[in-house]
Amino acid sequence: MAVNEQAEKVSPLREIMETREIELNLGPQHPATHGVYRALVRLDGERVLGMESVIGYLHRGIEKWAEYRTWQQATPIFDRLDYVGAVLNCHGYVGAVEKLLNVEVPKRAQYIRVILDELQRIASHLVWLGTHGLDIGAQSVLFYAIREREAIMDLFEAMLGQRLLPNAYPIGGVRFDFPKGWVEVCRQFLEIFPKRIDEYEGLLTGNRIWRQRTIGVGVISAKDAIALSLSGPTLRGSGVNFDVRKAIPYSSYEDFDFEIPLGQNGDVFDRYLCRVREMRQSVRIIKQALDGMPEGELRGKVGKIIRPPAGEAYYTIEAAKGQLGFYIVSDGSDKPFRVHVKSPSFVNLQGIETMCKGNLIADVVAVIGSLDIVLGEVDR
Amino acid sequence: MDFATIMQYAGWPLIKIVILLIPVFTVVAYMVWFERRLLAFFQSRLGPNRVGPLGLIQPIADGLKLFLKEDLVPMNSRPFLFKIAPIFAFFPAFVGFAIVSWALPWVTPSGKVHPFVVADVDLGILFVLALSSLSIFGIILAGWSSGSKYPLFGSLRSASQMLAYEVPMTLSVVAVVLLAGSFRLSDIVAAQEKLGWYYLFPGILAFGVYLVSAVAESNRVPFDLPEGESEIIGFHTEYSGMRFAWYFVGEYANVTLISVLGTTMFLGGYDIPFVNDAALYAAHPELTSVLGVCAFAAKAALFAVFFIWIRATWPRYRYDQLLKIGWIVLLPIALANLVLVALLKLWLLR
Amino acid sequence: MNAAARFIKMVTFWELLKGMAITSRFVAKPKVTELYPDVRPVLPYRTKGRLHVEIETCISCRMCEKACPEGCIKVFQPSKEVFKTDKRPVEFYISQEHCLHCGMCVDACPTGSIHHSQEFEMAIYNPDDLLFDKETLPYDLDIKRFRWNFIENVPVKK
Amino acid sequence: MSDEKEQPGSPAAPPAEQSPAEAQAKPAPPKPPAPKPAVPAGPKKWESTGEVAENGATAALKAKFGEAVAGVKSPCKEAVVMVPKAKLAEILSFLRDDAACSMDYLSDLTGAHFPVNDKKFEVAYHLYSLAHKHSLRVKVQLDDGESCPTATAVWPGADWMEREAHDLLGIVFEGHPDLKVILLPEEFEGHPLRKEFPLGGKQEEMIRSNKYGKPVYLPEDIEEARKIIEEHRHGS
Repeated sequence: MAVNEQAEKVSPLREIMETREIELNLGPQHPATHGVYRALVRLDGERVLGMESVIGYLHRGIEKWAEYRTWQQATPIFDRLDYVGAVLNCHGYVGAVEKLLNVEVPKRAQYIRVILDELQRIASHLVWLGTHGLDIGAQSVLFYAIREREAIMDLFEAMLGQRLLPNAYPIGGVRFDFPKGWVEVCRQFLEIFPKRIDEYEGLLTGNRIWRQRTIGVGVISAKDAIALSLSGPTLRGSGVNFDVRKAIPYSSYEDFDFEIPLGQNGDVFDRYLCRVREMRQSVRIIKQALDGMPEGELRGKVGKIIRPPAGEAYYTIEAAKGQLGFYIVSDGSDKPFRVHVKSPSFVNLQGIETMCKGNLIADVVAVIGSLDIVLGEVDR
Repeated sequence: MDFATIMQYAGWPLIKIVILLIPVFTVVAYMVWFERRLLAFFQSRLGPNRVGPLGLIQPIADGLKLFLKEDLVPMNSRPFLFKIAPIFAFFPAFVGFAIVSWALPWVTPSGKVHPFVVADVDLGILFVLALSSLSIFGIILAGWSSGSKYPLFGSLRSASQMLAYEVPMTLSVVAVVLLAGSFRLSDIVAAQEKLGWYYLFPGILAFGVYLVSAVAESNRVPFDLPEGESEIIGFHTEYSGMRFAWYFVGEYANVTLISVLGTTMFLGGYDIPFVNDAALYAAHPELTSVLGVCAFAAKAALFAVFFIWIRATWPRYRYDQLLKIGWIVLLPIALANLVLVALLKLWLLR
Repeated sequence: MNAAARFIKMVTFWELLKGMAITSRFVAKPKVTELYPDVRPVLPYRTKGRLHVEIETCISCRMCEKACPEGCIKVFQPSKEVFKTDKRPVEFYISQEHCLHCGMCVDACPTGSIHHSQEFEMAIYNPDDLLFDKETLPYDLDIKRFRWNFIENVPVKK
Repeated sequence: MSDEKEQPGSPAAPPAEQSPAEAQAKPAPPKPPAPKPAVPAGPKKWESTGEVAENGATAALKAKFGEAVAGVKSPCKEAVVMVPKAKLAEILSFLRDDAACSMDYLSDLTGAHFPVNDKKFEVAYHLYSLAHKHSLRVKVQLDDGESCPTATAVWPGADWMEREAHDLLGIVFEGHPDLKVILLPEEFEGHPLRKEFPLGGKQEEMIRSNKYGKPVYLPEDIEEARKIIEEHRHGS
């Protein structure tokens, strides 16, 4: 494990005054832990000497649960993994089953999936932005972000019937086409949204307090980030160009022209910038998908009962938090034999110790916010 | 002792105190409502709007709810200190209002002068500064006696924060005292009127320093570290019910007091802008007093709006950065400003 | 020049004031708060609310029961003799308590008898009231009905 | 009345659902290729179907380790290799360091329990190369009670993933710095993702809770079901 040099920096007063370390229990009920995450922090005054993560408070046994359902029945439960990015989870599972079945998803369905995925990514990043801002004390960003997220949730409700956990895709395609007028409302939103991002950035990016709180805090080097298997904006904030949408294209992502924002220093500020810029790229992708929407079928040829061939498949997508992977094992029956979720939040949370060592207790809060963890996904 | 003496030394002050406390309590309670409402407006929301018209009964409902809540005393705490700690946070903020001069004195037809102030102390400002230092005890005691780590962190942060910001604040006040030549608040207002300028302009640096330290003193964003609700929950983590309410009310009383003092020192207090007060006072003394109080309230409300505005906008500083700003930025500025103001006083405003 | 501009911006708190200008923009604008119980939300047609079953068209095929991931639907078929002429179920239970509102049953239904309504206020005092049977499942015909499988284009709110 | 399986109303109903116990004892997949006649009757082994896929990494592995590395069939053309446990650590560090492989990114690490196989556990490493953009799944088979060498020395990110596999499947990773529970409570007994671990509640029947929060199961018989429903209606 890479050790931060700062961790060795102990206050010189300690030797003279014989001070003691404090062990502070951050969580599981703590406003900044974004759920029921618990961190045992060892402190020298306010400086973090080390920390240990305790997770599992929200473990619901989703993987076991899925083994007792048929392949289709298992879809809605994976929405509950990352409950602020439900559509993406659904895409991950459904994509894995399709990969195992060798089903070709129609092009139009793929495009619709891209649009909904990117909308969900924006929604997820908005929740992150609001809560991260609130952690560092900027209140208004939360409400502005939630306001825009509501617009996306309304779009979901009109399209999929539910706002938060819509059970978006069936195996083989998408359920419905856009309702009448949906595309116009979506385009309207896409017009307004970049201006809203400018507002958030006006409140945060240039703000000297925000910069002082985030620049140089929670640094993780590219080498450490790769070694710790971090993914998503947390990895890209350190300057590693790895985005599943580009690296292992799925669902027609190769058709779209977009950039992957990269950071340089791997600190909280870079991760913040990565995500904010990613939202702009998502808008770009949705616009291209709406413009180039092909005609055609919505669902591939999938029977009412699915019996994939015995074997395994590992399918990864770029979820809002990072690389979301589904490792599914089939024994040829109509039920999954084993479903394993590689959840980005779980893996990203490993990096927190490296990031927090040597920083102050207030920085722990900033780092947790910048990792964008959702405990439903961490604990599964 | 005859009745008149008793009235002079005990009766009138008590009546004045009661007359003062009722509006001050109301203002403090509605300060909460005002803050929540305005904050919501900044954030594109409506804020409390269900209890009564425009949510105006909300403070009463909140107070009632807190009053009816169970008073919890944690097992690890020092019960006696834990119980009396809120008093230290609550009283200094209210006592400070005693020296504030609210309007020009009211002269009765019989020729008796009634100043609009409970106690027109010579060293009024020093008295307030001393009191505001006292309120730190409430926080330290709360943190220490709670027997829990989060309140301890909160109170330790608060103590060093108070230390760091008390000094620049005092220095900025000294600049005003230097300009006015008196510690008495009514004298400061009178001096500003005489000068024809509010001290905002000659003392712009002092005003800036006062503003920043006032925000820090009243533990508000961006310096709300003792509470810092998303990192350490604050020195009042373990408090509930009425004892929590005392801290809450004390905090808002503090904000009100700081706004009021800032108004007096930098915005001319009860001086009505763009009007020759002395001439108006000679013609209509009652009208001038009423208008003066209104002007005072309006100016103080400006302060309050500013506090809420920055709360809506800015993130929170970190502990070490806050101390750095206090000692490295504000203190030198306040000292330099003192020299500047002294020179100004010597050459220009003699 | 650049450094000077940056210095001026630093001393005048430029970016902090810019942030304050952004927040002040919203004070006079219309608010986004929805005054829910007073102002009813306009739900789109696809809203997945409480499940409703049209018992008259149901053919008791039990597809919904098989599709349900939570097993919260239970259909009782009539006896063989009756089934030849009358395919309607004898009993139809839905436990809304466990419903995920995922829409799998609606997907599976061959006749479109089971579908979501727009009823979303299901908070009740007695959990038993969330068990719906043949009498309580059919909706009031006044409620605007919607069936996923058959409606292609529906208007969106806004 | 209770026998619904023969009713014409259920056209596409799947064949009789297997209870968890049955599924575990007899997962017998209806595979199109007929099993070898030499295999004696009994529970069939789990085996992947499809064809063996190759990429740069598997080629380099085969060149270095030869026979020890066996390609595994995959229905969706993923590059999968099965390696012996003894050589796992060596192969993993080779995969990371070799220029042709350069598998510097451990995407996922997990296991699966196959109660019918000879070797009951499989651990799968999903590797990805950021430089060459190819991925590979490395699998290793373990017996019940056998431990697996840790990958934390190669990829520190394997730390929590191995703890999770240990927690849920009971696979012991030898040399792991801190192999303790991560998702489950500390006093939890058993490993939930093993096939013999039961899932609470019956899934085939309607579940609802009575007012005490306990699940109530509806039987197939309608009269009994009605009685239970009535009882709970009026009982509350």
